[in-house]
Amino acid sequence: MNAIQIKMREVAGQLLSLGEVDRVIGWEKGRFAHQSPPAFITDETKVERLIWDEYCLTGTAKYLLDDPYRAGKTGLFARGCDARAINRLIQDGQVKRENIVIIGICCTGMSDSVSRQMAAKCCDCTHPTPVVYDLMIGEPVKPVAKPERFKAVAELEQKAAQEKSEYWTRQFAKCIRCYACRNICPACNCRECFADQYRVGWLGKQHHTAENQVFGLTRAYHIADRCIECGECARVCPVGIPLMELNRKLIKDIQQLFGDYHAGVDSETAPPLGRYSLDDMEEFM
Amino acid sequence: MDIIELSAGGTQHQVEIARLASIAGVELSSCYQCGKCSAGCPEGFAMDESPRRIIRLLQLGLLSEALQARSIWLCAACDTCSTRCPKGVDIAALMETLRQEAKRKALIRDKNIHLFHELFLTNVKWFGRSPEVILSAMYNLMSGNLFQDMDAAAHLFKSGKAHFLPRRIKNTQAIRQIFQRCLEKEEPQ
Amino acid sequence: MALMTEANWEPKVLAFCCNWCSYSGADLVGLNRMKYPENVRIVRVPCSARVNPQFIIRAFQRGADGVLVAGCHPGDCHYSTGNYYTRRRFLVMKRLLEFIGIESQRFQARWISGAEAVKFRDTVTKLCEDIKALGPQRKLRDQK
Amino acid sequence: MRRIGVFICHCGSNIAATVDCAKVAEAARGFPGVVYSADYKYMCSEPGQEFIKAAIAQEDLNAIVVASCTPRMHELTFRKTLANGGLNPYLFEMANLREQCSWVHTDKEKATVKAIDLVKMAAAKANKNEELTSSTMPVHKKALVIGAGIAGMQAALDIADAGHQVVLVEREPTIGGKMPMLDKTFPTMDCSACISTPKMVEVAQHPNIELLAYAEVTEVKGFIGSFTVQIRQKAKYVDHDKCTGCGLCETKCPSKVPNEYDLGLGQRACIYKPFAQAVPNKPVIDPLHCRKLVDNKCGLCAKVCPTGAVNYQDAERLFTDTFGAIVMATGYDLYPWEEIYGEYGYGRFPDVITGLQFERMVNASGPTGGKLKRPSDGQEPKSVVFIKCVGSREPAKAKGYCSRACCMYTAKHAHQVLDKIPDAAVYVFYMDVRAAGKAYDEFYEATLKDGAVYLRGRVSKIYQEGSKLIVKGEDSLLGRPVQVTADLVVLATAMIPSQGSRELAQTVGFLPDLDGWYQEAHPKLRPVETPTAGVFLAGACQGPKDIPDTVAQAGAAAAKVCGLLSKSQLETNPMTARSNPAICSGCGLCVAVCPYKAIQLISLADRDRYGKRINRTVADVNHGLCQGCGACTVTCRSGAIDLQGFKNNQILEEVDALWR
Amino acid sequence: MKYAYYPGCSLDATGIEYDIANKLVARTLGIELVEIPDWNCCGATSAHTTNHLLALALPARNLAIAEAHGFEQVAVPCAACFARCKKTAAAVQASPDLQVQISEVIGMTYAAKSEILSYLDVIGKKTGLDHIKKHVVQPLTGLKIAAYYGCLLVRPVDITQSDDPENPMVMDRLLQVIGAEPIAWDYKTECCGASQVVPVPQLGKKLIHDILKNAASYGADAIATACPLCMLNLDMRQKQINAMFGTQFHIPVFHFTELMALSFGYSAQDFGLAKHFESAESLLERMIGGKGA
Repeated sequence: MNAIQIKMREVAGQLLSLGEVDRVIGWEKGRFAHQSPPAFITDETKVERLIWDEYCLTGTAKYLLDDPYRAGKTGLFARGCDARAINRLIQDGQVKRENIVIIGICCTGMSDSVSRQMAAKCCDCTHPTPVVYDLMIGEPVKPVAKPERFKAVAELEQKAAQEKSEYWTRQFAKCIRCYACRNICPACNCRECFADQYRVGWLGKQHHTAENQVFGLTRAYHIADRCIECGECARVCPVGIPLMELNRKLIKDIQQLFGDYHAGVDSETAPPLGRYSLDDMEEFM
Repeated sequence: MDIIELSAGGTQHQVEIARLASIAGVELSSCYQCGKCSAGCPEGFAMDESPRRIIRLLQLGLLSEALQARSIWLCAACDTCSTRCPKGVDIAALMETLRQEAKRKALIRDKNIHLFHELFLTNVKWFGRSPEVILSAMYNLMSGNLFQDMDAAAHLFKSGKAHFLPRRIKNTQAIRQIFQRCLEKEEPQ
Repeated sequence: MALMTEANWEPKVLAFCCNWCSYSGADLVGLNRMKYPENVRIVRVPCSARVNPQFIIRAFQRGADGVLVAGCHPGDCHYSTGNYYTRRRFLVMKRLLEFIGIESQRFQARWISGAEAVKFRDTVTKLCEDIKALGPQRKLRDQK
Repeated sequence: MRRIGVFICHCGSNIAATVDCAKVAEAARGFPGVVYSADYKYMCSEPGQEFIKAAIAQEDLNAIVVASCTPRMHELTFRKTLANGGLNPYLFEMANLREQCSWVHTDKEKATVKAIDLVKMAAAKANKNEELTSSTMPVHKKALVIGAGIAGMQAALDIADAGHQVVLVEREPTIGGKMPMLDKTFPTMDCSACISTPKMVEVAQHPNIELLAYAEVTEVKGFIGSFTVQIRQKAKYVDHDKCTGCGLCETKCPSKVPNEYDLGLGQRACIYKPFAQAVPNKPVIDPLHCRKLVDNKCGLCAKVCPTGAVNYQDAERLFTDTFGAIVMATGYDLYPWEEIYGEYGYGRFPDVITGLQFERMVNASGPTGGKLKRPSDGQEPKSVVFIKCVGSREPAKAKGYCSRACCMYTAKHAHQVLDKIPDAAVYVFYMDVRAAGKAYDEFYEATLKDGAVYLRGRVSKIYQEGSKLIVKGEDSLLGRPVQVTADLVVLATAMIPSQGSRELAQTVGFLPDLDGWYQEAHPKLRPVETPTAGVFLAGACQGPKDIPDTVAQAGAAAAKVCGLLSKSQLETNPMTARSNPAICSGCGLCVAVCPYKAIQLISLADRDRYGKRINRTVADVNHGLCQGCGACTVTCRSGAIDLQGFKNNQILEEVDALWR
Repeated sequence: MKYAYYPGCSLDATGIEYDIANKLVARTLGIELVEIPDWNCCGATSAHTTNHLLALALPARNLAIAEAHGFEQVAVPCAACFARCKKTAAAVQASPDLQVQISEVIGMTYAAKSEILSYLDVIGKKTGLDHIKKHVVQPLTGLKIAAYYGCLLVRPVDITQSDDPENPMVMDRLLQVIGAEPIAWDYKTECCGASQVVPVPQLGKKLIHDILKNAASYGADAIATACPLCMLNLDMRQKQINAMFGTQFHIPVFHFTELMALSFGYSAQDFGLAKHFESAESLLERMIGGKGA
């Protein structure tokens, strides 16, 4: 029973018993040892279900959208990525800061449920300590610059057009359009996703590589300047499409083109594609 | 002055004129005959056809008149006209191209100028350099004005500005090769 | 459409032109009777900021061999700030398209004012020539 | 069910010459939704429009596609036709077969294939077009005229006479512009001051005109019907209410500086009126040279001023007002020939002057009291050379266009020299004499009769020899180089847009052309309007012209403004953005990109998925402010906000149609 | 700074004093001039009058030799050679297949990489005026000089990269630095006819007469040139022109480097002032107290 887990239960119990919040979202042990799915606890007596181990991989923030107009506050256990996700939802007007009690946890990285090694998304994590919280468990750590996380993107960029095309065609050929990537992504908070709309002409419903690619590219472009690099989309993709490579390509370009911007680190600065500067780089003269 | 029949056989010249104009990099139609080139030409006063009229002749397809004008020989290639032309027409390049074409067609309108340049090049071909004394001596001899610039000869030799013996370069073979390769493409019509 | 054999294949290039500048620049090309290849199809939009980068992905997927997005010069936009957003959006989308393997010449964005007929003609002509050289665009295409 | 009628226009032979219209019409019959197609010689003509109305009735059409010229030309015409035919004017689409197909291609077979594609695109969009109705927006019955030269004054007077309020802004201390600087005007040689100063006074006294001299427009927001404009009036340091214009201060001011109005030929004090008949006829203080303002000495003018009007602490004033229409009348400047004409001496020779400097000298109220003098030694010139097209018709290093007025004013100058100095010799180096106005050529003939020697050829070089100027040219009619020894050389320099006009265009929100002249909406059909609705052009700001054309254009612009201001409501463009609350998640990203601040988030009463009553935020578009640019539609990921008339599905249909 | 030095045929004969003065000034200012070994004639007017390719090939050989010896910059004192070398370099840079053709014709590879500068540019632009000012020992105060550039140094502008085709100031600024008084006259860039005066003497001499007349009308004590052929025409033919036009011109003509040598304190004997036709003794006597004579 590690210290964080004890603290989690204690805090959750207090919050629930005092009626500060009427539900708490954390993690609990799943059926298998390598599974710690999210836990939704409303009764202070059930706080023992809360656990903190190396498999608390799932993001907690997006579950706030299940019932956005719910009365009462929600206690949310938030690691570094979840805190940025909360900022994302606040900035997109989907949740109100005052409805959440954020219990920050200084995360030290989770393990991949298959390889049992440090999960890819955690190796690349730059903000392990939550950037927004009401109370904090664990020792805060300064954000870490990790330029090597763009290495895969840089390598792919050098390849010839034909090679790049084959690579992505092969990846998107696997896509089964389960939309897990969209469902888990905190930046994907539209009421009705373009992929679900009928006869607008964005996307064919046919399930073949070309339409898959249009879906993948369109979604990547939608979250280009809002992706918080939580890495969940790539993790949850049942067929293992390297979606984070697409997102990182866009993030790298946006940082190079419009200056250093980390989505979700604060809820004030607007995403770069929603604003402009008179001396933006000029390539179209 | 006989009437110029513009439509007769004009086209044949047009093709030839277009070729010459493209060698000189000149768009004949952009010249609106403003005369600024003729006005500024240092040799203009001595020309039978001012630079503007040479272009006018070409615009109207009168290639032979242009090639027989003395102007294209008098042109000193000083580029005043091309620099000042309001339409950016490179008249100097056109004059040069016409002069080369006239030489090719053996239309020598000024014997002395032709003679001077031929002698100059012959010297360069053999010595690799241009020996000024030999050049002026040969020119005076062959042009018939034996005593031209003789007044300056004494001082030139006394002050060492002239010497009889021509300075020859070592690799004259390379120079002859250049002449041979450049002029062999040249089949005089 | 007649079956296009490789030899007489004619590319089809889509051009999104903003109504105030590049569309009227295209008209001016016509007014001056200048010529450019027949492969271009122009879609009129009120402002280059109306062109959603998703239209480009969609165009390539439906069969476009090349796409041009043309707008007013920054500072001249009829809606004052429209093309500032266009510039950012297509600086990013241009790189994304190259990243997934679409040759860089196939997608062009250009600022063309209502008076720059020559620039419009030259941009479009060069675009068609480049694409003729590249051959048909088969990436992102439905696997028919 | 969509029943589309497709009409292919021949446009005489403009389209039919390179596009097989019958074949296109025939192919159009096969497009989805098309139930009728035909081709006709002139769709935009009266019979053409009747043809459409008849087809609507007979074939029960509910959408129309016209494949003809650019929609920028006749979209409005055909929309009216649909309205007259009982159809909503927005169930309509055009295919541009002329400017973007027949005129730009030569191969008929390929052009026809392209034409079919263009019609297929238009039909696909027409399939999705929806009925739209325009609403109205208010028109502020007030006009702003920028620039108070003859163009601005005339426009302001005409608008004011029609009963509308006008604000006339002029950045110089006096109105009048270039015209009062001149001595005589062609072709009637009546005195320029006599016909311009009365107009200046009329403007100053007109009840409907508020004159803001010494002021500049700094910011323009909004659009036709309601432009909110900020005007900055520079500090005058003289209270024009107290000042009686007695001019005592001007006589006492010790520091003299070159008078810009006299183009360096005359001097003025630091508290000055540019010229005697200036309007407003009260001085301003030049802050850069006045000793009091620069290093706090002197102060003589304040001492002598009988009404105590001088105020050294005066500050600039800001005005803000709302206008229904704006007229640009910013005029022209002369090309800075000294910067590029090395062959004429780069301005080193004092006796080489411009036409305006000549005008200032021969002007009775000018620095030389109407006497023509050589700036170098003040002598009366006996031999005067005029050179035309200096900087004009010269794409290599200056301007490619013809400046239109120089042929006539140079003929006038020649006439004036021969008139004032009987034994003078006058030479005019020219390339052409363009005297196309009424009584213009007769005027030129008269100048020839006076004895002006016209030499056909451009001058290649001017140089000094002793006190004379040697002018080298060629008389290309004779074909011989010629040379003139001149006492005075007057250059007819090119006209260029007035300084700062490009920045002003960006402030007001329309485009200059490549040379910087203001771009008219259509050179033939809409010469006094700009593509930006509500902004009109008058005078030389639109391109070089002389006074008769300028006054005519000013009247035309005024007529257009009166047409606009006579309405109290303006039909708005219905093609604005509209947000669908069902899809909108209230993220607010669209609010930030709207240039007109037309979108705000509002609270919407709704029920959540469990049926509970809730209030959620959604975007809402103010159709009065929205100008239909569509920037918001791209920031909206879910496509909740869409642009009517250019909806996502409509544009995507056009894209798909090409490869269906 | 190290330059490949291409003297040209004139500096080997009628322009010998120009060559001497150039080297003297170079030594004083610490500029290293290395003569291009076995250089050949650039063909001047005669080549480009006869054949386009020949006119490019002759200068190309010299430039190719300079490039082979690793020179990045070539100093060319004669205006005619300068113009021909510049045209060749520009033509070769503009078209790769001409580069191949020229290399074939001259039997060496010529890549047109090195920068070609007139000697006036080397001194007036590259060396810097304050560096020159340091060496001025005996400023030529009071000497009113007409700086004559001729045509090939300044036109065509895009080839010669001259500062101004109508009113260049490089030499004027140089003359100011060495204490002289350059005058603003009008025939700065009018052509002197160059070799034209040999086959068509009346025409050539008219041109030279006009230049002298304009300089005289501005009260020039002397004329400075930066081209051996202009020097020859203006200096050697003043007597012929006085005879032909009945004028009394006796205007000493200098190479600009000779004036610089004087200002650096050298005396006339140290360089070829005595070789001039129009003697400058009386002028120098008056100006700098006989030290220079």
